[in-house]
Amino acid sequence: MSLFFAYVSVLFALMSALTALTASKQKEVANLSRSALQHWPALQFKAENLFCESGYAVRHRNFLFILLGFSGLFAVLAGTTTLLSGSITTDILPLGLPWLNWHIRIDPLSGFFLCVLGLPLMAVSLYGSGYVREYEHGKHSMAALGLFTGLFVAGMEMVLLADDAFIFMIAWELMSVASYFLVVFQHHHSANRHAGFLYLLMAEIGAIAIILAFGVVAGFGNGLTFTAMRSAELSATWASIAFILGLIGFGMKAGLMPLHAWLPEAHPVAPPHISALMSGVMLKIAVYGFIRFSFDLLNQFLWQWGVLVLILGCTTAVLGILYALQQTNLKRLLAYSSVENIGIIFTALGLSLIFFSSGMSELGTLGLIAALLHCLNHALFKSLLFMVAGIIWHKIHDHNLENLGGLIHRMPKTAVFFLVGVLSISALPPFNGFVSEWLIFQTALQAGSLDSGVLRSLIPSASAVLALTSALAATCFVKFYGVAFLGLPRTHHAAHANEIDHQGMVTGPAFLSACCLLFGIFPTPLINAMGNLTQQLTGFQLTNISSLGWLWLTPVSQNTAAYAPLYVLAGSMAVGGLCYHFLYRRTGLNPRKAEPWDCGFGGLNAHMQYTSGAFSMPIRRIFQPVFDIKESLEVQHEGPASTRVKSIRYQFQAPDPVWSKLYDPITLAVNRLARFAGIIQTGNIRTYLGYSFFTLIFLLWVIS
Amino acid sequence: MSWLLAFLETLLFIAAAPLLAGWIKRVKCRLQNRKSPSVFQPYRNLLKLYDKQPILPHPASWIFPAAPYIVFASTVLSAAIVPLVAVNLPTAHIADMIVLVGFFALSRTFLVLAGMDIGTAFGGMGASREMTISSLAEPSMLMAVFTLAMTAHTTNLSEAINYVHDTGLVLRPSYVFALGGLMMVTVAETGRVPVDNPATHLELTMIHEAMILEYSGRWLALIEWASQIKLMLYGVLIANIFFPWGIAQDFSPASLGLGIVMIAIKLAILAVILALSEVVLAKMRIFRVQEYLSFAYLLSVLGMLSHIILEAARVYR
Amino acid sequence: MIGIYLILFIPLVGMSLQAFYGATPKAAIINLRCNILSLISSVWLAIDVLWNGSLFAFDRMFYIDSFNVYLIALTAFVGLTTSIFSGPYMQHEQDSGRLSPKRLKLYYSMYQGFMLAMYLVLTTNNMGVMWVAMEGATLATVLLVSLYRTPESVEAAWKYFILCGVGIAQALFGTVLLYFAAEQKLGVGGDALLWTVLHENSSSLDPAIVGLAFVFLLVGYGTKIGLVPLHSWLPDAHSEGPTPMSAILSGLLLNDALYAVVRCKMLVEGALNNHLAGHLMMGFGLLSFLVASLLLHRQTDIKRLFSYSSIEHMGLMTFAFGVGSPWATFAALFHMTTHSLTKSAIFVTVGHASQLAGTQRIEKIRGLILTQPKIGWGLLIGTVAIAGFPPFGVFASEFLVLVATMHDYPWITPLLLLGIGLAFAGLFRHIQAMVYGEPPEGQTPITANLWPVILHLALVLWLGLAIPDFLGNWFNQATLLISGGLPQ
Amino acid sequence: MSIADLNLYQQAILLLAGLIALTSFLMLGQSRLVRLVRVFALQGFLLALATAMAANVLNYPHLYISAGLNLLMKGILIPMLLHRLIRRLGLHRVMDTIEHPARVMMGGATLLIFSYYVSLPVINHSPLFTLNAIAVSLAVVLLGMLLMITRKQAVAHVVGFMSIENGLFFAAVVSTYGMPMIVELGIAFDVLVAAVLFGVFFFQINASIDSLNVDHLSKLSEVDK
Repeated sequence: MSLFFAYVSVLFALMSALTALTASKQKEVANLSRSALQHWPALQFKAENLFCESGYAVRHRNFLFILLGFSGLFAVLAGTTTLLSGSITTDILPLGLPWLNWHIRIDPLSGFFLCVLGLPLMAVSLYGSGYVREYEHGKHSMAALGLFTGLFVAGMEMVLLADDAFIFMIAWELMSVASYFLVVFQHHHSANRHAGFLYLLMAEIGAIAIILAFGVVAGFGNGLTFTAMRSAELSATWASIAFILGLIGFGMKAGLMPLHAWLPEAHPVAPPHISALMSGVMLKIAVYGFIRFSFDLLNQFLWQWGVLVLILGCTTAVLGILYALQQTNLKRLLAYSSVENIGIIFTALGLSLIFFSSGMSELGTLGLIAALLHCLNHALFKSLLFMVAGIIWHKIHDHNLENLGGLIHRMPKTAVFFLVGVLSISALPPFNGFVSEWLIFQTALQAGSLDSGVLRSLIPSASAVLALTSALAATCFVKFYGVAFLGLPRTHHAAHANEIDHQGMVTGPAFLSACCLLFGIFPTPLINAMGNLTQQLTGFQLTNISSLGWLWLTPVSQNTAAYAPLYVLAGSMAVGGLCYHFLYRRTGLNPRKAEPWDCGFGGLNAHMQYTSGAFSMPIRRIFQPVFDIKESLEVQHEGPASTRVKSIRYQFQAPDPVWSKLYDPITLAVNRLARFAGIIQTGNIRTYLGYSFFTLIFLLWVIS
Repeated sequence: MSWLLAFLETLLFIAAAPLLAGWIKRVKCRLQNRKSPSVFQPYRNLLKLYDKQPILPHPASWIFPAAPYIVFASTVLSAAIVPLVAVNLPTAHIADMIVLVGFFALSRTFLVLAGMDIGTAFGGMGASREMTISSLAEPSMLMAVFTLAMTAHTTNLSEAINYVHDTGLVLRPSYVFALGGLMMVTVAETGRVPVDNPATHLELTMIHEAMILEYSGRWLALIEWASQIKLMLYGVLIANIFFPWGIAQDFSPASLGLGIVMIAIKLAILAVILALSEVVLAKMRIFRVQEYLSFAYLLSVLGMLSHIILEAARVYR
Repeated sequence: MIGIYLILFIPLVGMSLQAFYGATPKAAIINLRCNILSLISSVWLAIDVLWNGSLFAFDRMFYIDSFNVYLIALTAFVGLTTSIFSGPYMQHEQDSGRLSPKRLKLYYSMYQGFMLAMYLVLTTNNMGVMWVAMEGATLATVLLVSLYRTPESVEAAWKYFILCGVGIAQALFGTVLLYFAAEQKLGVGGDALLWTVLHENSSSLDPAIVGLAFVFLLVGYGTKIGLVPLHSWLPDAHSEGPTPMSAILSGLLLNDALYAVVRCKMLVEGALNNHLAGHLMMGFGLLSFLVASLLLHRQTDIKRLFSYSSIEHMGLMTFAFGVGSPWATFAALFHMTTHSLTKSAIFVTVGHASQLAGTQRIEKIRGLILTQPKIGWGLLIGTVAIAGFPPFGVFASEFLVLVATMHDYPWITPLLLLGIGLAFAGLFRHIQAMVYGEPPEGQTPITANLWPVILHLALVLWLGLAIPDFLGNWFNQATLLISGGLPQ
Repeated sequence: MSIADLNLYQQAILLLAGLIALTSFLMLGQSRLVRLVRVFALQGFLLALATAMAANVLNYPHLYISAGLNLLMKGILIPMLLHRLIRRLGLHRVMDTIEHPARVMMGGATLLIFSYYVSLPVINHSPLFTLNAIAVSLAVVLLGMLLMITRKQAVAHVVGFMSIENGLFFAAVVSTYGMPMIVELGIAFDVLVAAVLFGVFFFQINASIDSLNVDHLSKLSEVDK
């Protein structure tokens, strides 16, 4: 049943891709429908005004996104039915190599990630049709945008359904190529082209690493299907080689620290509804790949793997958020925060690997559930944040944080959605971000029961780094919200922005904000639903997760830790309501509008506010060695002996140091190597004859 | 019945907070041989502010008037969770220490947003410094919680207190370090002297005050009250976790009475220590706070390591 | 049986017809019809082989088995689609004054001569005749390379002629040695050079002589494949010759040379018990794969760029045949098909792109997608396909080669990883600059018939997603023949 | 199998093999094109003679045809063609001196020894007495290639190419009883077409760089552009 839903969702995505091709072909479609429907005049009449000239573009665009929405809906349906029933259905499609047809399988793990894919996809489909109007009169073809969006979604869904290495890789790279074309959609900017090239190059190298990882496991198993791979017995060294290759491949796609350089380049340049999908969902597909490979296919765990993943996760998290803090471009900030959240997810996975390797499967399962929950939460609030960034661009056409300000007065609805997004990503209690981060801390806190002293000291320091990350995340997003939405508008555009008129662009973010709040308040039913997943994947189920009733969350046991989100919300609402009632009713004094006090200075203007650079200056000073900051101050003097200062211009850049330490040296080495190899093509025929002659002599010498 | 008792305890908690602030003020003035205002002066300030008409600055959005209520609500809720007089109250199961840190983060976030809402330089400066200090303080806070969780095998406050109470007076080096770390973090979080001067309005030095510069009337009262509750919260945390003796284990009136008396004495002693430190130390430059907090972090890490090396006594299998 | 004669007879007739009507506009149509007829006869031949297995003809002078039948069909198909493309292309070249009618006649007659030589190489059973056909193919194409009479094209043609001449001479020496080794065992008589005879009793041949012969054959035909130390003629010949010719040269002639080497390897495999032949081919293949992918970064001429990409892919195929396991062999056979389809499609778009931009220099070709979307997207998707991205066919073969090498020679896989990454980077950094961006002013779309490109890419896409079963069991039979085992 | 107990004809063939190797060496040293073509014609003539002798010794009639064909092609037709071309292009006075002839000669000698060393396993396996001539034929091929590498004139390259063909033909005659007829004809036809094409190319090269010096033909180079 669930496999049927999954197939329908993939078909909807492909249909939306194909119908996109008819974007600019209104006349052909019209007379095609006219000729096809002669016998049914009623239908013909209906088709006539459907495909008539005027509203064709708008209807076509909405139809595309409705198809995508249905694809998301069916994905969620497929996911929930598999999760709840815990059933595993497999199928073989007659495509692929003669002896290796496509094996399809849907199990609770892929079901869960289908939900992670479906929810944001539904929101994006509502939002997208509104936003895409912006590209209507641009010079880039809408057909390409629609086609590759459909392929991108279909690719992601097929990755989740793949059950052998061949179809997995096809779907995986279809996803990469389709998203490459979306990143390079507005290819008249050179930044887009550069980002696209880097993105596809790293996707290619990552994919090859994954193929090699599958190759190792398939080498010991007796085939390329996942079932054959599961039965492969690998020696510890070969399993570690496969694991490291898998970590490189999937880590590159997810954005782990040294291999993340493409993410802050590619996400900002893609259209916002696409970067919402890329950031929210595609990174989770990479996490799904990693979990499928290391938890499902390699059926052995070594603690060294867990420590490696833990350290990588922590460094990614803390460096990701530190770089996010220094960004002034909205979408680059969100892209870096995706790197940070991926770091958090991999930290949780590292913890669970450590626990599994030392035999404590109960805690390992808790760590895994924490990681999966954080995947879902991040997919929700990151898509929400990207969509709001898209709205800001749509209204103000400016991504620079320094030029915004005071948007809350002119865009109240967007401000509320963004506030919900900010509160959930900063992991504050009533929202979903807090639940998953709290679970990760609970897993870390159980480190005491490990027996190796090294791990028992490593895990607390890692979780201290995590605490620092979540605090810095709160700083970063409070700065984002404060500078963008509060205070006085810093530019003319910001001053004259107006609220979103398109219905879809409001319902999309609203749906996601509701999901964030809902999963924040009722996490226990969600975790119970994941019971089948962990039972099937690791053989364990969190039994006493709801020992105090479904309103409470007690991960390990009743008295180690408990959290009742509903009580928290109800309590704070009650106290707030009581205070408001007593204070307001009793005095009856409603507030008087006046000039802000500002210690008596008065005469406020927008330039006196704290800019985003100023806000993050203390952090930049404290964590100085981590960045390579380029600051420049130009002061123009004038007047006698140039004493008076005419204008001061302060320039500040925080490039990602990974470029100067890792990527530039590699490109330099490749160019030097290529120049060295170029020498053999001298152009002189006698040297070429010499090559052939000496090869012959050398081979003859080798032979005899 | 236990729910009623929990409610009453929370009310007691809220009511006693200004008293603690007044008591600290009195001890400080006495140390600086100044004549101190009466211990109940904070109550009078709050009452006076309630009757004043609040001023709403022009550029403020809905966040400005809503922030005080959210800050006050989350602080009151965290007060409900921390066991003041008795343990095993039903509210103690609503959340554990990490959720407590989450509440503090929630209230701090809304305070910062309110500070930036007006668009004045001071609001932004206060917000930026507050967030920086709190993000540096959080790792050491969590490390202290970690040390506790490792020994008591729980992060639930009342369970931890029960554990420490039942094992009697055991001199644990990890607890000593954790206590030191927690005290330094308390000073940073509640904005006391070495990190931030609560009393001053000198533009360049204030952090907490800068954010609530624009508040007036009942909003200012709520925020002042919330910060006093927060100060008392930290005091109660330190007192009950590290010195839980005398806390009521059951709900009999006798043990409750003893509990109240013991907690009052402990808080008074802590207030004297805090006042002493405020009088002796001067406010540090903002970029010296980072060494201060890294020292706090070092203490907590030492606490955790000493637990693993010295106390765990786990023999290698 | 008749299919073989037909497939050889039609190009012969075509060549003679073109000799008379070559200059007239009818020449393109004749060329098209000849290719259609040869495609039909090759399909007929294929069905013939499909039903009753491999067959002989003309007292065992010609021999068709599962290995070369699909290559013949592929040659005929690519020959047809390229002739569709070359009609308007050559017309455009003639109108723009770069070609005189007399040279057009030479072009069309040599086109059919070239097809004849390739069919002969594929169908013949006699190693000597195979050598003669290969030499014939070189002679036919050498005049085509210098068609435009520019100094560069003359220089390229001269180098192509001398280098391939010397290379092929070494192959003749190898054939002589092979014939000598066979004659010792099988006695005097015409059939000592027949491949089938040699293959049956290859185990009884004297290993020393056969090893020596294989070295000469590998160096000889290796020059024609373009393996690295011997590759220098290939970029010049491809970039200076007319585009249809380089499409066929790149798509088909390299395959035939590799076909010849694999035929020799099958003989040698029987004679020598050690893996000498396989290791030699792996060495050459890997060297050319890495060096070519490095050289991609330095190219400034678009056709030279894709000729290096051909060298790189031929290197990968030689390496795969060298590995010799069923998976690798299946992958190499499959790669031959998909590579020729994709590469000829790319050369068609490259031809139109250079006509559109008026030059072959990469930095002067800009904004293709915006001026003529069909050409721009064709080139982009072709490059994505050749770079080895699924769902196109090239990915499937690269996937199998990687898995096979990881299974047999795991320490080589990092080199393969490096090579594929370098090749992709080298190719894409040029293509991306050409396809995207603002078009230079005055760039007007040209009349381009892109049906061959769409047809080829659709075929490669279909092959990538699902290999049809008749093609699938051809590959399996050929793999069984070459590597002695079925991939499972 | 010493030379003494071979009959007269067989000794003659081995002598001719030695002479052919000598002609290859001579060609290496020539600096004038006209004399180079004459030595090549001599080599062709000697080759035809050796083939005829072999046909007589192995009493294998169809070798006579290929000997005649070879004489016609390599002995007369191609040298005449080359002479006419040299005179038409006015190259008969051009001096194509080699930079250091001594080193080239030493190279030639080592090549001869190397080819003998390589073809050792082939020789001591077979009864056919003419087999040790294989080493000579391999040497002729390698010397032909060396000639092409060391010379700058395109005509010299053609002569080198043709002498490689001679070496191959000699190998075929010596090691086997001559290639099957169809292959012989094919090879002869290819060599003829190649010769004609060389002529065509000479004129094209002369038209494009108005000299036949090969070093001027290096526009298509990619070195550190």
